[in-house]
Amino acid sequence: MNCKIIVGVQKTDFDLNLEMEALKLKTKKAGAVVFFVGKVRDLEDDKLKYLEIESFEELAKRKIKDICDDAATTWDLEYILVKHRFGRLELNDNIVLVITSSKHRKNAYEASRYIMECLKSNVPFWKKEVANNTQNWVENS
Amino acid sequence: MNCKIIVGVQKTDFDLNLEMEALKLKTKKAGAVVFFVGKVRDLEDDKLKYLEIESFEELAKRKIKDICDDAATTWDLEYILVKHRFGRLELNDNIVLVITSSKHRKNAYEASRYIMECLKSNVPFWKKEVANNTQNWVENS
Amino acid sequence: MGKVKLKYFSRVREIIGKPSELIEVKSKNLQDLIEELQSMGEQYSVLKGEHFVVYSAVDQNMVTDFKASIEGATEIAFFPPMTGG
Amino acid sequence: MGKVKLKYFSRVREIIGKPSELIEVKSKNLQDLIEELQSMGEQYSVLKGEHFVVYSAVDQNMVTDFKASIEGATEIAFFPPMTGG
Repeated sequence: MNCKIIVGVQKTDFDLNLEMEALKLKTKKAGAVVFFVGKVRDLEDDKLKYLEIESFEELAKRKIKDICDDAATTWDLEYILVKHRFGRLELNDNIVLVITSSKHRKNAYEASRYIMECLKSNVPFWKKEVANNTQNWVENS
Repeated sequence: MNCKIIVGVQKTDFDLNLEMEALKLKTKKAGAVVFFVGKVRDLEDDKLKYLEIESFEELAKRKIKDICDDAATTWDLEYILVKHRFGRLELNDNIVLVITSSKHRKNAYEASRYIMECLKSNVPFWKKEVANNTQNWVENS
Repeated sequence: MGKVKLKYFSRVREIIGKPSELIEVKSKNLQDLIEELQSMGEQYSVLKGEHFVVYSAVDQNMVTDFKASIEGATEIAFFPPMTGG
Repeated sequence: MGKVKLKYFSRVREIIGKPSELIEVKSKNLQDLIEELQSMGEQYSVLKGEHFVVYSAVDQNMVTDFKASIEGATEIAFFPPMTGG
């Protein structure tokens, strides 16, 4: 297993171009790169004011690292990056970035989906949607 | 179906940050964005000098548009962008960018994979790998 | 046992009314600890997980068996189901 | 029929030795056209698809039936399996 793994739990936003440049320095044999970006979306029937993400930072970092290690063992990957934000985020702000890179695209896609599934329910972040008339903690999806 | 579709067949490179900004103007209700980037990778047993991509431009554009229309009918998507480059590309240069965005991530992932499958064999591009000691037209993968 | 830092997140934090506290713990497992806390105030009954599932992490390891020992622990966290991504 | 623009791509282009040409076509379908071209030079036999599959697009519509009419066409392209993405 020769997969570079990068994990971040942070307030700051991502720069997709910079992440791509950093990746390219490490993945000359990889032809496929999958980026997943989760972003703040508007509600169906109310107007979102903002999203508040609470995190248990140290544990979140460790859990994400474990998930990446699992993925790197399961699929033939060259590079995994997971950065998850917390704090107050506005409509359309980025929440999470998952990058997976592999020689062939199948592995990058499958690993990306796996990591996202795990992030949804196994990593200590909690989202609260604050809208015009409502305010509620998001349930799992 | 209310999916924005953007297609490009071009020599120039992509700017991931700019594409993300453009997408956000159109997808306030979408929480998931999947970017697939195909890039020039090095060969296993020879040193790649460059990749030459030939295209039948007008037909390629039409075929890509058809594929995007199919995807937009099959999955609930807010946004599809496909940009495919041609001409001489160096190691690690971007070849293709596919962006799909949806309310929930499943649709974005599945549509991205479908579009990539179609691009591999149904759109008139041809890749030639020019290496130190070899030179050959890529076979389908 | 000595002083333990208790951490609460999300709905658990809101109900208990603080993000963390340092307390002198007598109990030797989580189940007993929850009883012990409840004697300090009714708000701690949220930890019993009757309204929504409550998870715990002892020194940053997720614990599923609430009867497992917490002796020597320095940090115990309680939180509802996670909703990241 | 009148003048038709023929286009060749990738290996087909390399074997025929040019990317395109404008020629006076007498044939009424692709099969006949390939015979007609072959009489102009042996390199055109690549179009028969014996070494690798050759696809054709008539006025930018992919054609699978090489006996279908090409009357009125203004552009006919020939190319090997596509390898995009």
